[in-house]
Amino acid sequence: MRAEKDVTLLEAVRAALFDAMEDNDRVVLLGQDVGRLGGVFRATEGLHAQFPGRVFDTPLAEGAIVGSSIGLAIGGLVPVAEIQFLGFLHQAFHQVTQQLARYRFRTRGRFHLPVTIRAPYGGGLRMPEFHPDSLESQLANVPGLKVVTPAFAEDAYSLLRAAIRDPDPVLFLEPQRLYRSVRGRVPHDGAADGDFGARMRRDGDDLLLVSWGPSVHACLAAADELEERHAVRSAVLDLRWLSPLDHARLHQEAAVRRRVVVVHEGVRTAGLGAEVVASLQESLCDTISLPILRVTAPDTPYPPGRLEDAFLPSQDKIVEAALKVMDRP
Amino acid sequence: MRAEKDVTLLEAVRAALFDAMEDNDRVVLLGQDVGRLGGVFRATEGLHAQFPGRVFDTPLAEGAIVGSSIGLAIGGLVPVAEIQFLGFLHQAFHQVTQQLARYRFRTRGRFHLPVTIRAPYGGGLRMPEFHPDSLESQLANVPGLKVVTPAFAEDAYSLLRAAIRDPDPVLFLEPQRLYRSVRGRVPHDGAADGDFGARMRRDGDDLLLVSWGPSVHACLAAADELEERHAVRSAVLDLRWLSPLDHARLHQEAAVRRRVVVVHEGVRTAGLGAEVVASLQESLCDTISLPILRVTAPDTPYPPGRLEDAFLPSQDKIVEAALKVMDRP
Amino acid sequence: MTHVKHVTRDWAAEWATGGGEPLRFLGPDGGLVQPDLPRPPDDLVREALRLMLLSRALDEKCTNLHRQGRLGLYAPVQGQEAAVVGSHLAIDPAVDWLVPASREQPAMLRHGWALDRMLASFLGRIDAARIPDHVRMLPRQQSIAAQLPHAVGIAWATSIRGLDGVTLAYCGDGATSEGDFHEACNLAGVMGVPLVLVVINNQYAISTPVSRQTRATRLADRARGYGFPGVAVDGDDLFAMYEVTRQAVERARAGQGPTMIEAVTYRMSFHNTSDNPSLYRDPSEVATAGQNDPVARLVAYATGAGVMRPDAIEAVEAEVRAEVEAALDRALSHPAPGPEEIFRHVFAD
Amino acid sequence: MTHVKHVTRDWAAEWATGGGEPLRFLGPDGGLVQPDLPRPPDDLVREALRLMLLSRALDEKCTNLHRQGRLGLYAPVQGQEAAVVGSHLAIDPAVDWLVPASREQPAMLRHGWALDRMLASFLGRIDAARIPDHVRMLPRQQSIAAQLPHAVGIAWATSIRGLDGVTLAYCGDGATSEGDFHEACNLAGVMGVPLVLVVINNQYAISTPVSRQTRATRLADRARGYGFPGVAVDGDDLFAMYEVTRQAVERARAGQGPTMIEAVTYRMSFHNTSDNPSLYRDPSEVATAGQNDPVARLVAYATGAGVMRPDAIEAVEAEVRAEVEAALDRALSHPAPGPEEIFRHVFAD
Ligand SMILES: Cc1ncc(C[n+]2csc(CCOP(=O)(O)OP(=O)(O)O)c2C)c(N)n1
Ligand SMILES: Cc1ncc(C[n+]2csc(CCOP(=O)(O)OP(=O)(O)O)c2C)c(N)n1
Ligand SMILES: [Mg+2]
Ligand SMILES: [Mg+2]
Repeated sequence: MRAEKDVTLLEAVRAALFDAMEDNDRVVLLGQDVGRLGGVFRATEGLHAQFPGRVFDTPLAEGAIVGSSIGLAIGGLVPVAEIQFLGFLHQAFHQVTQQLARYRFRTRGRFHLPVTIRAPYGGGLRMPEFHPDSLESQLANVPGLKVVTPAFAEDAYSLLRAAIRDPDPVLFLEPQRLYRSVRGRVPHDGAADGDFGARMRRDGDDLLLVSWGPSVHACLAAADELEERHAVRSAVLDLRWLSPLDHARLHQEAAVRRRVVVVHEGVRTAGLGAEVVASLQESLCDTISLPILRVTAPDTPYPPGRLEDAFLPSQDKIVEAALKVMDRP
Repeated sequence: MRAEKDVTLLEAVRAALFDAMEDNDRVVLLGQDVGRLGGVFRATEGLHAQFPGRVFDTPLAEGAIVGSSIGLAIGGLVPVAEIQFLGFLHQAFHQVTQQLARYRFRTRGRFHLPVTIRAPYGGGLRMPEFHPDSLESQLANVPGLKVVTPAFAEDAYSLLRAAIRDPDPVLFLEPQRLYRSVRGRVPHDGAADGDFGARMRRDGDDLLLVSWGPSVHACLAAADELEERHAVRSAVLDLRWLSPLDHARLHQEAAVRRRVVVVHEGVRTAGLGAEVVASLQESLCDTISLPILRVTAPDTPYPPGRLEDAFLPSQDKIVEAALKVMDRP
Repeated sequence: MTHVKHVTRDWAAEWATGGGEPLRFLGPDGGLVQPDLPRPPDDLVREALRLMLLSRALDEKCTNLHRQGRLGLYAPVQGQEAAVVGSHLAIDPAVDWLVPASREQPAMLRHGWALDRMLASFLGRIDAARIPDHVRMLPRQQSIAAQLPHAVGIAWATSIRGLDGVTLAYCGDGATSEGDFHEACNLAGVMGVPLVLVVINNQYAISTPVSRQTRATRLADRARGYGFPGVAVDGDDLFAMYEVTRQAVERARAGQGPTMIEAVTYRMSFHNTSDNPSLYRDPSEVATAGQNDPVARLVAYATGAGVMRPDAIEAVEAEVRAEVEAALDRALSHPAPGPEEIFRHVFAD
Repeated sequence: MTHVKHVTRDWAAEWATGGGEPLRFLGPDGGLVQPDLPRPPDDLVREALRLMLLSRALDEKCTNLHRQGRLGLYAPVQGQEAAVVGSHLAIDPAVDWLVPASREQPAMLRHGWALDRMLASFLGRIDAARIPDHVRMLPRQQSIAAQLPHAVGIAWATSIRGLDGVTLAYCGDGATSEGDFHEACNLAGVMGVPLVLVVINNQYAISTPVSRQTRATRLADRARGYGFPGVAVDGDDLFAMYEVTRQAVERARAGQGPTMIEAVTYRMSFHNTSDNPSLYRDPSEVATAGQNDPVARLVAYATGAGVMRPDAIEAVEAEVRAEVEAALDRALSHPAPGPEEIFRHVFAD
């Protein structure tokens, strides 16, 4: 897999897992149906046969998946666990917040947990309840966890490699809608540099769209429309690491463009967009144009698939918000 | 208990439970050690004997406490469940977020859940890990839940009565540090009006301190210091209902004073303070003075008791932030 | 409600002292294998067979609709009809509660959810799909095992309020690994609630065989650890499922607490319409399991015992197909929800 | 590491076929009640008694320090010393892992956590309390049952890596109701990991008696539902605890998977220093249980069987008291953490 290759985001995830397992024989995979089936999305396809004794189908118990990953790490392994859908991480939330996030702190560094938890999330596939939920804000509210989400195949590879190499627990959130719809080139070398921090995805002087995961693509589409139809040139910043946040880059890019819209699929209230706003106004209130607007899901439960288009932050809603902030001084 | 009485916040909780049970024989209590012991803080003391067959000690299983409360409500009762400490709500988080919050939506109103979950929370008592955790931001990120927290004995009574009467699920967060340290008069009539929305706790023209739960008292102390030592007159707004937020009142009070500081015990990143900031700058950026500052716990796990003073938002830190915003135009 | 005391053998107790083999009354060839049992009522056979055939017709229709892109994910009942129908026939929808997992369509229909409403739910017509107020049934649950503490709560409420109903809850073999399963069972035992829990052990949780789900020999053995009876039953045997559930319901009604019934059966089809079981199971295994087809077994009994002639059965098959078509028409005539629906029913108005 | 095969009776198997009474070797009066057993090694008795007396001295000291406002909440071991010490003596701290709950002080001490470090932890000297790198032990767990999946993971890692260690984990009777308990046990069974789980059934979870915690007759019955052996033992009987654990450890080392041991004992004191048990339990119950005091029982054996004379035991008591005092001095000399500590060890630097 080391040759540079044109792959889907899903294949990039698989390549990262393969390379990580090849590089470090302490890396093991576990989760529901990750073995013979290769996962419900086939993210782990083939790995069970390629790495005998290192890929484990677990019972249907998220708490045990996260909890035993903690033990596996303490026992000297580097577990990469899959939660079949991020919504079901709540079944294991006590293990995540009370245990995974706190072992280093609690033991003053005696135990640290190089655990990666992978989970598909996000809407657009007409999935039943829970399957499309975006929980990143709740996770970012938990000190001791890192949270990262790729929007491109390249990042799926390099960020997952970085997550697995990280000595601390990382939640790796995979936008399921992008699994097969975005393609990219997997970097030649797994140890790609620059795996941390936010990334600019599109340049533009008038306005900064801040987003992550699946909504980055809605922002890119909105930016095109804004340029073509409204002559507004928007930059798109992909935060990637949601915790810890790359405040420095965020502030830097926002200061240059002055106008900011934040976009995310999670619900509005206490969503991570609020943190982005709070951070920006705190450091840059004399520089940037306010208000910063948020385009988010409304404060309702994720609706049945048929209605999700009304729920998700669409290109239209982003354009509307962008035009509103463009009207400001 | 109907006579107006001078009571502690803890006694006000107990009085509300007593009166609710007396008024409605569908109200039942359940939780760990709530029966014969009367709860680890004695909030339910006596109720087991006063209401035979309506107060239940459960096994040590938070998921089952929340999950069976859902069933009890569907079966026609009005359950008031205690989670021994809010931190342990994460053991039941899947039942809270996926189930309790969504039954009405999922069933298009066929089932609604008049469930109240009470839980002590907050620091200051030198408690072990988990016991003092503030999770309100995560709960406010869950559509379909209401979240409320009293800072005064009067509110403990009237808000708990309102929570139990509410046809939808309410998380009732009890600041444990205030259980025995604040006193007030329980209103004569349980059906006290005005149980919703935020409340002003102190008036002042220069500055608005926004807070809830235990930190309201830190704000009040800071406001006194600000007035006496710095001639800064601060108002203190106690949000009380954290979800849905009383945006109207918040905006109204902020607009008048222009300068705002938000204070909470939860950690900073993705804390509910960020939502307060985001909401205010969105509606009032031309009216109020920015930045709005946040005084919160830092992004670290709750430390051992000996160190909690360094972790909590103290009077000093609030005064410091207030003076900073007073320097702004 | 009648409290007829059926004097008969205590099957749960017999099973507990046996060798762990699931109880069986009706053999794969359609013959009764417990000779001292009274002949099952012919009406029961006819009602059961009709529901089982209806369930098959529904599976077929919904799978086709999914293939045509007209319906989302569908999880078929195929292979589990006797387990679901046999157990549900033992309760009374007028007083008892049904708490399904997500693959108990015939039970939900018999409980009072009209077929067009069920189809409306599969088609995303959420308001048309609303469970009517008088139907004592929870909706299907997408979160594995999460319905079980709800079931315990309902049963507990019944007993606190001194009402009559029994709660019949279902879950899968995979669900038994979740913390919710455990916490619910243990609470049910402590409170002695009128609950009958049917574990549909169809051998798989998606791709995970029950041998990797647990090292327990029989899931029914779990019940002992909660202090109530557990019994394993041949889930492809309508009569055993019915009779064992009936006894459990009787115990629950009499205030004797919960029972766990493990229905040992087989998921004959895919997990759901997005699944490809050939990736993880042998054709030979599927073929062997096919010989236990519960519908074929009951047909063999019905024809062999002279309850129904083959042409009568064919007539029922045609009837249920037509019923599904008619219900589908009605379901499609319900209005599709508009975007404003996402803001309704979050809280009371 | 030695793999001595002790040829002896299989106690777990014998218990499983018995009447459910906990296994007992040593009676309350200090006499052996299983006459065909070999005499327990005198060294074992001496080591155990010393640890048990040390644990008592520590309980006493910490309770006093709490009363004086010098130490936070303390949860005493009193009454459970034989269960904890007997089981822990069966593992080898050099290769085996210890996963405590929150009331296993003597096990943590024997495992290699120095007494002054433990006291430092009670006193909030968090850096001094750090578990040394070579000590294979988790810290105490404040979240009930949450340590159990960690224990399973550690044991599982040992077997994946082909290492030798066995993991000895503890939890309380209350902990057995949590989802974590269930999920951990089931996973341990499926993966066949080298785990010995000792459930310290001290009859209470704070105020909740085990009869309201579960309707199961014996918690050890749960193991069958996970496919591995379970056995109930008189937890006040050092010899039975030691021997049954030793066998379980041997099975685990031989790759034969987990064992669950229920130690039936009694929490003689309060839940912790903020608890008032007189609100929820009868003095008569406590008095009866006091007759089972495991320390008194072992003292009776030791003096009766001529292992130690009463004055030798008194000397040990004086010794352990002095040891606690000395350790306390050292603990207090460790620096108290400064406020900057709250920012350290959140992530790797
Ligand atoms: C809590 C949770 N975890 C994972 C899933 C994904 N999932 C859906 S069905 C299923 C398998 C269920 O197996 P079982 O309980 O045996 O029921 P069956 O599908 O066989 O009827 C899984 C893992 C889920 N829906 N909920
Ligand atoms: C998950 C969780 N829920 C509740 C508590 C509060 N709590 C602390 S100790 C305890 C009782 C524990 O009982 P048991 O497991 O029998 O252990 P014991 O105290 O008897 O040693 C409870 C409920 C907790 N610490 N963790
Ligand atoms: Mg199954
Ligand atoms: Mg206990």
